[in-house]
Amino acid sequence: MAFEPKITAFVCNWCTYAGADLTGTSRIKYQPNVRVLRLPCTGRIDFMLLAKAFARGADGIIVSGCHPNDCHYTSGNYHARRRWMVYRDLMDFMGIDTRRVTFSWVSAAEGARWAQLVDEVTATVRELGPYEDYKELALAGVE
Amino acid sequence: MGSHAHAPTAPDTLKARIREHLGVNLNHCYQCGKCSAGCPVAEDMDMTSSRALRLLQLGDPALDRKVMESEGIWLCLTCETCSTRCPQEVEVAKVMDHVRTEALRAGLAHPRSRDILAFHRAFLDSIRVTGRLYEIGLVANYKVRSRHFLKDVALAPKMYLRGKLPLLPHLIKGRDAVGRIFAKTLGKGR
Amino acid sequence: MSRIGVFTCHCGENIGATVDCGKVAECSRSIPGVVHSVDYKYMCSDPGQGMIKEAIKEHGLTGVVVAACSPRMHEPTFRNAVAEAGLNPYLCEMANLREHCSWVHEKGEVTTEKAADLVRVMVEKVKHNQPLHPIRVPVTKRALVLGGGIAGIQAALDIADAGHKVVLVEKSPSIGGHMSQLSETFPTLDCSQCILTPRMVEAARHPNITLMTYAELEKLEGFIGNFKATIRRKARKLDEKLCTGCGLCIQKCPQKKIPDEFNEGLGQRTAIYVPFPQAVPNKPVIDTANCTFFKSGKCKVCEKMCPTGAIRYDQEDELVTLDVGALVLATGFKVMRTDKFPEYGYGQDPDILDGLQFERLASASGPTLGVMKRPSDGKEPETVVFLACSGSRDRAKGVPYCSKICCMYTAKHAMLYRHKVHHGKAVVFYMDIRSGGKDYDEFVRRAIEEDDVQYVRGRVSKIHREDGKLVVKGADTLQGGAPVEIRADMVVLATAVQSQDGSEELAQKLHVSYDPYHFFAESHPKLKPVETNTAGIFLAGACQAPRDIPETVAQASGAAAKVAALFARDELTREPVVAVVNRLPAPTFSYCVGCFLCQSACPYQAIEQEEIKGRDGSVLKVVARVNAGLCQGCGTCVATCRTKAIDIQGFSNEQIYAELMTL
Amino acid sequence: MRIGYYPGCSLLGSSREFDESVRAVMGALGVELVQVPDWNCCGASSAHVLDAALAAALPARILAQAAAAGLDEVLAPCAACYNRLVSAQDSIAKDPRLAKEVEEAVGAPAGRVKVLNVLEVLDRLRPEIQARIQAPYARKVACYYGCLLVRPPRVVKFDRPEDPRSMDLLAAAAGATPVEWPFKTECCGASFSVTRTDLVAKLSGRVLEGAVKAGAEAVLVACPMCQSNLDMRRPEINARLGRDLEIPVLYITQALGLALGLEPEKLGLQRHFVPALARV
Repeated sequence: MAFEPKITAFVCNWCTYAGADLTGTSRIKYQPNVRVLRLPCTGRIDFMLLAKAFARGADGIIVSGCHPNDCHYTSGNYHARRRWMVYRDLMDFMGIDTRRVTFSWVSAAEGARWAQLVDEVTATVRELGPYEDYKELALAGVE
Repeated sequence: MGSHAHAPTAPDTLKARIREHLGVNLNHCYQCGKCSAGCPVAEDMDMTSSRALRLLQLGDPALDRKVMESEGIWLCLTCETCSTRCPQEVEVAKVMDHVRTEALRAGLAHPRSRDILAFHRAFLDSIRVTGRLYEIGLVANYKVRSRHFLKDVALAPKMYLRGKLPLLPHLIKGRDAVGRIFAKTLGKGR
Repeated sequence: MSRIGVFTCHCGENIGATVDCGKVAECSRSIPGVVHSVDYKYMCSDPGQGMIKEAIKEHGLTGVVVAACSPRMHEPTFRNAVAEAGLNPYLCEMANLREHCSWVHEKGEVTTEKAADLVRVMVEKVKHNQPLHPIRVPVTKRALVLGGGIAGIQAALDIADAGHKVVLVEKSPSIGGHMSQLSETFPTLDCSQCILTPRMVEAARHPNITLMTYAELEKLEGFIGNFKATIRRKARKLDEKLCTGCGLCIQKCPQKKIPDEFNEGLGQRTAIYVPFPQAVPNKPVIDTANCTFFKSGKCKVCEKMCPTGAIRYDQEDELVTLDVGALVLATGFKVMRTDKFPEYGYGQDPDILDGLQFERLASASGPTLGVMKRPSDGKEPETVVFLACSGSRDRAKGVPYCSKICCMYTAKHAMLYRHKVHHGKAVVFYMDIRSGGKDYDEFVRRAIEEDDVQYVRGRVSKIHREDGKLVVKGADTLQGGAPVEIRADMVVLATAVQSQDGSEELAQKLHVSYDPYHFFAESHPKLKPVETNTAGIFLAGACQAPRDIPETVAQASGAAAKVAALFARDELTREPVVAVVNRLPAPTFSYCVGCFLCQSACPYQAIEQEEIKGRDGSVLKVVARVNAGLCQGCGTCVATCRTKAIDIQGFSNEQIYAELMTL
Repeated sequence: MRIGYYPGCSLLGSSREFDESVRAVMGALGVELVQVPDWNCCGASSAHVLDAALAAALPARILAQAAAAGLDEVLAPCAACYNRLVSAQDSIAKDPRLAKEVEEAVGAPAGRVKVLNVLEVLDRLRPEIQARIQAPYARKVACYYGCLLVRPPRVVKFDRPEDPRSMDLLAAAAGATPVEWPFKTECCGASFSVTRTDLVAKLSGRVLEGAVKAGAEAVLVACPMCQSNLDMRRPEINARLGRDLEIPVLYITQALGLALGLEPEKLGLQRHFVPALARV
């Protein structure tokens, strides 16, 4: 059975989740590999959860919310962007393959863009293959 | 937000081939007539660009034939005014170019296009042989093909006196390279 | 041990077509904690909701998962049903099998498997849901209407008539908007001023309406029922109470050559001016950019002339803050200028006008007092060409949409011209006539049949000046695209309706979403046309999309009805999705260590400091506390908190963690 | 400044004066022109009527030759050659199938060479021109761009497709007064000069009449096809209009050359049919 990457997506309710809803109402088809977790805002995402998602066997992660300046809560996405810049370097330092994590903005009007984002990430991760070596990383910490 | 389009255009029509080769979707044309309005030679055309696009977008081989047999498509100056001003960004000039090449290949070119084709073929003959245009060769070849032997006869001496008529052609070194280009493209007669 | 019911919906064919709902229901039955799992064709229908209610009672369910459409669609519906069965509504969650699965993936094993996954995620979340109760918040019963055109006036009047206070804010010196610039209106040809001015006066006099003209919204804080708006009242440079509107200053002002915005640049005005005779309020404003005094310190003629000494050169802008419960956006539209048309001469030729400019020419209060005189030399135009779809339905010009009102006002313009110049020739270049309103098409037919307006189906490719005439190069597609060349004296472009300048910045100030053309986005195109995604902010008129006057007035009344409904309750219930700082018995009292990082992260300043005192009154510890009234539930604080002392109801760490662990 | 130079076939024959004036002006402004080695004809308006691949392959060989000679910029004064070169680059970039076919035919990839028209190059030199003006070309001129210099805008991306400005600015720099007139980019009849001279007479006649009506004393051009239709076909134009237009038609480089004080013969002015220096 060909390798089908598992993608976990942390999305904000007001923009990207609504955008994904629009992808649905527009009947735009995209890869079924993604599982979406709805949060009030990207500001709500605790980036430690990304490591836990890899631990649970995710091969790729998407974090997406409102475009800068469009956040329903004014500044939630700014906090997320700042945390992302720091956390990406930390993940790099820890040896996590940051090519597997995509941080993006998808607005409530960008149904087509959500489909394109999912397809692109799925294709990239499929190329990178299953994320086996995360387990050594995790176990290395344990011994 | 309708569901996915299912019925692809019938393959053996100009509309489908234009879609495939030029990436131009004739469905975009909503017949506003702006291309015909701006076309410098529209008043002389039996088939204006907007009417041609209408017949082509219906995807019917009989109508394709009507367009290819028209005289109008041969009057096109390829001045790109139509493509420049089209509100739907249809590349009308490119479409007309393609229609002409297919009309030629299908042997449907209008009789009144004979002179125009004679000129273009004479032009290309000159390049294929020497690599560059040899104007005297072009005019002579054109006269033989078009039978208009007396055309611009009075002009030749005036041109020569003004040093605008070099007598000898200029043969470039890469003549065979140019010959190969002709063989690999025009020669294929697709 | 939790007793969870899973209810899988076919949604007719929408889910059933690509997801095997029976299989999903069957797989869900085996999830630990699930005691009841069924599927049904229409879960949101009465019988569907009935099934859920019975199941709750029969099986004593402690949690419900409805696997159907997006929670943004029917979460309230199912939570109400669950509440009616006696279970706390916040113990009900939805799995999005439609928009996020059945509609976007092909039929097959993988899609059904994904649907089952989505249900499992929600079941694990529900196990960690807590019973919650809506938060009660007071409602400030005053509305703020932005924009003083017909939309804003109508909304303000309706809200005021419903007995509530309204503040009507208008950017220009007078209310009236574009409608006050129109000559006559289709399809009845009644004079625009005659039907508008009474409404303007009514709005000015209404006891419940406070008028703030020459003012703009500076900032908006808070949320539905509890907004705080900061309005910048630009300095008029005169004291409105003293000014009687006598107009002496305007007559005597030496600066007389300033292009008049109200007349779209066709007329001229003085530096101290009133936009138009019937302006409301009829109080002038000093245009400091063109006033000699403000440019060179001399003049002061208006101060000398003013009988009541109302001129205040040193007057400054004033910031006013208002507590309001709701907002109606009625900021209107603008028309594309003629300089956006390279092929028609980049707007350089004075006799090529846009629709609004022609309105001013035709208007009795216009620069030519309604007499048809062309701007270049004042001569009466013998031949006038009108171009419908100028800039609209034009992908190359970035405006692919239809501006909806131009077919009607172009027919009106042609008709007005023919009525004023009996021997004149009117030609309209069009593509399709869109006249779908009541008596609309009859109106256009009248222009064609009775007033001999010549309609030519085709767009114009170029207009250029030659021998004093405007040569219009068009085509007639009904003659197979034959070129049509008309030598005209004047040309009117029915240019595209576009969003108002600065609408993007305003939308960002209000956190209201907008479309690619910067028109404000409605909450739902079919079912919520007058609401935005931001609760408490409503829409009226052309700021949402090109729209004619009847629809604008109808939408304004719709928005006003929404505001009145909101103000009908003294208290507002709000979703209990708010943050809570945990509390523990002594001696730790809370995991919160008082670093207050959360306080700086909170965009709503909803986090306060609370001193925990011992019996002797000494302060043992200072911890964070959330003001549930202000908190909007974004959760930024939760991710900021290092000791996990603060969490958010409905999206708690436990719930998110549980969801993640099922993937 | 050193720049590649692609004269094109007509600049060696019927439009020699354009080549002479370009060389003279560029020489006077200190620009070294390096001819593209062993260049071939670009196919002009005949190639693309008969075959799209040929129409792209001929320019592709020119670009390959230029790249091989290490030229990263090439001046193509003739508007038709300029248009063919830029369009070929554009269609090769956009259509991978055509690109492969062309590369196979030419035997080398089309070079990443930037193609410039004469107005672009002169525009860069405007300060030097203004500094070296000796005899301002003090006439009212109608700048005629023709259709190939500015169209199609999404491919050529030069100046404005309607009412362009660059030649007007150059004419002003040379001391002339450019007039506002409506036919700057209206087609002159292009390649129909031989086969449908009647059409050329009509279209070029309309252009010249527009220039005269706008009060111009000379028409400035930057395209050999336009120049020959407006100048060489003047008898046919006058016959159709029923009156004799004497207005001269000069290349922008000739007007600039005069303003820089270069002699008329060096600019090939004597080669015109309508006397170039006549005062109208």
